[in-house]
Amino acid sequence: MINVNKIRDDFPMLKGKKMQGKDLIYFDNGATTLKPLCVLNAISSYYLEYTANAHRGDYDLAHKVDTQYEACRENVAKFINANKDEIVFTSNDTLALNMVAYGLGALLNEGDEVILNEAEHASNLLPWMRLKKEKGIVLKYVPLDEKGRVTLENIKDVITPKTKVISIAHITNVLGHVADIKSICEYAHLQDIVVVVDGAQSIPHTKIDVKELDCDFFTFSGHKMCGPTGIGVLYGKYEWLDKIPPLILGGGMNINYNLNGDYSFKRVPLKFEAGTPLIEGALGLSQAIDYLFNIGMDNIHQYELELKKYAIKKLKELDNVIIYNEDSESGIITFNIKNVFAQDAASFFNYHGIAVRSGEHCAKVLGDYLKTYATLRASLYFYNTKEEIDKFVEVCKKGDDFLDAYF
Amino acid sequence: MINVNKIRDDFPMLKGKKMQGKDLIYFDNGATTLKPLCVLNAISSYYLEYTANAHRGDYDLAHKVDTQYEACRENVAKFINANKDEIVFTSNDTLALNMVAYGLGALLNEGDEVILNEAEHASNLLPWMRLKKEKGIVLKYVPLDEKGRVTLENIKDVITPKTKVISIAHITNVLGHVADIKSICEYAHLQDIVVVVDGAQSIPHTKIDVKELDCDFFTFSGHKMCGPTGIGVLYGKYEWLDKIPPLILGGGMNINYNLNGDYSFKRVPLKFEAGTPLIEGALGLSQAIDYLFNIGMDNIHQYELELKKYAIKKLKELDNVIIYNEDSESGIITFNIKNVFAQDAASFFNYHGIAVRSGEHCAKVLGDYLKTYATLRASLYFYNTKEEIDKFVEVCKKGDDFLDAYF
Amino acid sequence: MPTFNPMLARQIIMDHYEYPRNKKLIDEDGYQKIHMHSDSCIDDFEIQVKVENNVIKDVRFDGVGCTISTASTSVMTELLMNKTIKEANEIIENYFKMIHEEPYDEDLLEEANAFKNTSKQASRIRCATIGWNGVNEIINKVK
Amino acid sequence: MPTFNPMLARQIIMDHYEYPRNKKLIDEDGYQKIHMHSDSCIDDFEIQVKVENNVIKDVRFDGVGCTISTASTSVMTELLMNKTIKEANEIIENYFKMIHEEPYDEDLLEEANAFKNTSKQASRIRCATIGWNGVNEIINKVK
Ligand SMILES: Cc1ncc(COP(=O)(O)O)c(C=O)c1O
Ligand SMILES: Cc1ncc(COP(=O)(O)O)c(C=O)c1O
Repeated sequence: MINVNKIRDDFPMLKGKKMQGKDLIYFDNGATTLKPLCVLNAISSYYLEYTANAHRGDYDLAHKVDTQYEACRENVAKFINANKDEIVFTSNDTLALNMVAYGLGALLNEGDEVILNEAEHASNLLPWMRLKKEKGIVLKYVPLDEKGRVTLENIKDVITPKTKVISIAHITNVLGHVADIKSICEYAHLQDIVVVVDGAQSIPHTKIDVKELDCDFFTFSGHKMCGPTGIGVLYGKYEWLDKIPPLILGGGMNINYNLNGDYSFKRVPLKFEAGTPLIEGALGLSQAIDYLFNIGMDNIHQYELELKKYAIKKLKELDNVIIYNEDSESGIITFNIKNVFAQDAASFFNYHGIAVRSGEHCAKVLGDYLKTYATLRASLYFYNTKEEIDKFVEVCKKGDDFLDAYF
Repeated sequence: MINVNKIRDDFPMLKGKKMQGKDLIYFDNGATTLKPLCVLNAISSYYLEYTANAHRGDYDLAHKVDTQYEACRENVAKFINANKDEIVFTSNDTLALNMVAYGLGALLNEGDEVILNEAEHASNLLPWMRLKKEKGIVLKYVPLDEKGRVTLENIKDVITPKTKVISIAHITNVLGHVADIKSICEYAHLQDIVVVVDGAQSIPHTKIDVKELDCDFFTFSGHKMCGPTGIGVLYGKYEWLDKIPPLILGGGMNINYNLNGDYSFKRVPLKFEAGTPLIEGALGLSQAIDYLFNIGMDNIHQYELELKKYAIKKLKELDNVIIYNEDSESGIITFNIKNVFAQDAASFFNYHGIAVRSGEHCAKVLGDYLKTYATLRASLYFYNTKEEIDKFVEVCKKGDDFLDAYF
Repeated sequence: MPTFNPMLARQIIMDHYEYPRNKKLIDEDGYQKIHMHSDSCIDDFEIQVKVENNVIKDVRFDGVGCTISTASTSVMTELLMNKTIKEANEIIENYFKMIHEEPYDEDLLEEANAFKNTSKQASRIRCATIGWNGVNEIINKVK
Repeated sequence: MPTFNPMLARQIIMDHYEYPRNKKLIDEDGYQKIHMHSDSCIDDFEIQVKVENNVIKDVRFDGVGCTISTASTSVMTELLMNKTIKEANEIIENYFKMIHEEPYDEDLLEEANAFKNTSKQASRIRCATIGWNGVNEIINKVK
């Protein structure tokens, strides 16, 4: 069970922080989450106790940094039930997805098919679109069902003998629908199709076990799960990481090279980590993982669903709110205030101290599907409360007065 | 002038920190530098005062983060005399160099020549070596002079009508030689050759004015200049940044795209910043820049040269030390203890609390040139002192007893 | 409009949002066009300007945006119509001053005074200026 | 070697560094080979092992490394020569225990006891184990 008052005490941003003079209500957790103090403390320790470069020292300080950095890798691995050498640190989910697309791209041939869908984030579309341009890969889009979901049945419809990759969000960022990754992998693997899972919106909110999902790649960002910005993770099955070439080359990832231009790479995962990494970010992420683990991912998930159910019930009592994803199984509420442009509404929420996001949510093609230019997204996390939702609903009610924000 | 005692007070790692029970003497500044407390405070402010995502909010908190992030960009621009939109944030120097090589690579044709040299860091070699493999670019290496330097005269010898790019370190990381970038650019531009400058080892130690140097690209890492790890900078002249395609695609850098796979990018520099950036790292870097600026880059440079001169003079009095770069104009001292393998010596220094680096220094090909398997590198910074050098010289003297480290 | 009147300002904004003026592009010679897309929000407009003998003969726009961006652009089209480049520049300059809370000449801005308070919602400053920036770029060929 | 004798240990290390044993590869059938390169330091060795009927008939190496890596590999080659795989594994296991400061059987390690203190220089642990890891990988086909 979640003791939300105790939890809120861990977050400096939830202690009396104001916005437009009102108590901050942070409902933009899909964009980034707030961070508990312990994460900052983990970062600070790098500055106060053991500053040095990782991987490259012959002195105790560097050795300690190296050891700690690798311990973070191990902690990430444990958190998603992977092996340590299957964890690559990247700078964010976007880079991780670019690495996968580049790496698999090197193994694909003209005419090979990659399956995407319209609900994906730009970071899981553009790298594949480039492959289409550069290598003549064919992109297929799974038709979404009437609720905006990707289903295994619909995936089956677009699979052909040329299908080589399915790349899909575990939980979509606009509507928050959960894809059944396990079944998708099971089916895909029968025909040797690689499954890439964008976990940016799932790992902060649900328990991830990559062995159980059996996906080939799984990517995410630290900053959406109470961790620092600037750090992300690429998980890949060892044999896949071993097979694909790295996107970024340079110091730290090569064994040797000569002037003739021959080079060889270190073993997985180091071959993907060129240059000095975000050391303090790894420490922060590892601490965030401990924090989430201690609360319990199942508790987090359950509490968020409860919050969402509560919010939906109250919002449905209003007649000026359109909800686009009533029954998606995550803490994302996508909605509009009738006759109020999303951006105007967002400013009105801001005026009341509430952070929600308006916009195309980096999934611009979805406009065609939702039949609206823009939506609002309130995305909840385990430190949000029913009281915050009550205030939020009150503001929704007054939506027509949105110009109040300026007067 | 440098008031080194006052300065040391700003660095938590210099306040009584021990290594192997002795006062830490940190001479591995070429790998990464220590950080003043103010940099940690700048980072903390993101955690304590305004956590949100940049670029994507419709509420005050996000707007503030956005504004601060862009102010950091402006501060970096001012520091190197560039325009704000010529500054791209990356995760390190290595990524910046990869971006340049990828971007220029798209404009190069088979047979076009890129000029490199053997003293470059792996991060400025491997991305070009890949272009050789993938696009048939020809790599030419400037012969180093007898001291291991790249000179304009030697560059002229390898320039041909097919030369399109010169990529070169401003200060090399193994020997610390300074290249005359201004003259190189002047000459190169007469024949429309693009000059890429790896500034990783120069910007921490000398004043950089990209307009005066007139280089087309200039790259560096924050962590080598008192800033956080995980953040680097790619400076490019606007017209070049405008011309080259981005290496990483995804959220935040596109204007729009459609299912047909067409996409368009935001203007420079945003088109290079896919995904959520290292926000707190930008804040930290900006603070580091203020810190360095206040001390004065000319003061820093002069003080380091003075330290080096002092060290060289004392080392030359010993007969068991080989110095490889006596007169390079930077704080890097590359040396060996006679008859002691570099790694053994490094452990011996560690045993005495001194952090120096042994190894091939990520410039493995240099081995051929220095005629030794490995060297030691002591790299100084403005917070180092003559007393530290005295202790260091004492340890050099006792180098033969290196096994003491184990007993 | 001598002193700022919130009531009136609200009416102006809503009126221009619901019935935007000159919101239709024209396919005719003599127009310069610019596409304005915000980096960080939804606003997406095309602006068209026809200049003859240093006079703005026509200003038009089309696209999608919030109340503030639509209304501020609409108000602008009326205000700049038939002004000389010099007059237009003065108006634009004063508008930007107002938006950024600097002293400015109210009399020049007429209905545009309604956007005086935009900075209360800092994220909307880009909305209140998107159309204005577009025209500014066209008539002054700035980038 | 009953109890650890620093004086003797130093001598053993220096002797094996200056006159490494079995430091020459052989081009002959029946050898398995592995290339050991440290991720973070200079050590770079080739290790060769010949196993016949579950007995290590020969162990050789060549390459570049520091005192600790060279001497520890040299000592190992002598220690494992003509041992059965089972005996060798027991020795290797005890060596790793010693290196990681766990209880171990001194008697099995003979001259290798000289490396007991390696953990005082934590970065050198990889040096003191690089050759041992190589043989371990070969004889146990581990990865
Ligand atoms: C000259 C030079 N270039 C590039 C790099 C790579 O920097 P980073 O590891 O921060 O990407 C370094 C640092 O080791 C360097 O000294
Ligand atoms: C589903 C999904 N994928 C990818 C991303 C990109 O994450 P990042 O910006 O951290 O790279 C996001 C976050 O906006 C997301 O929600």
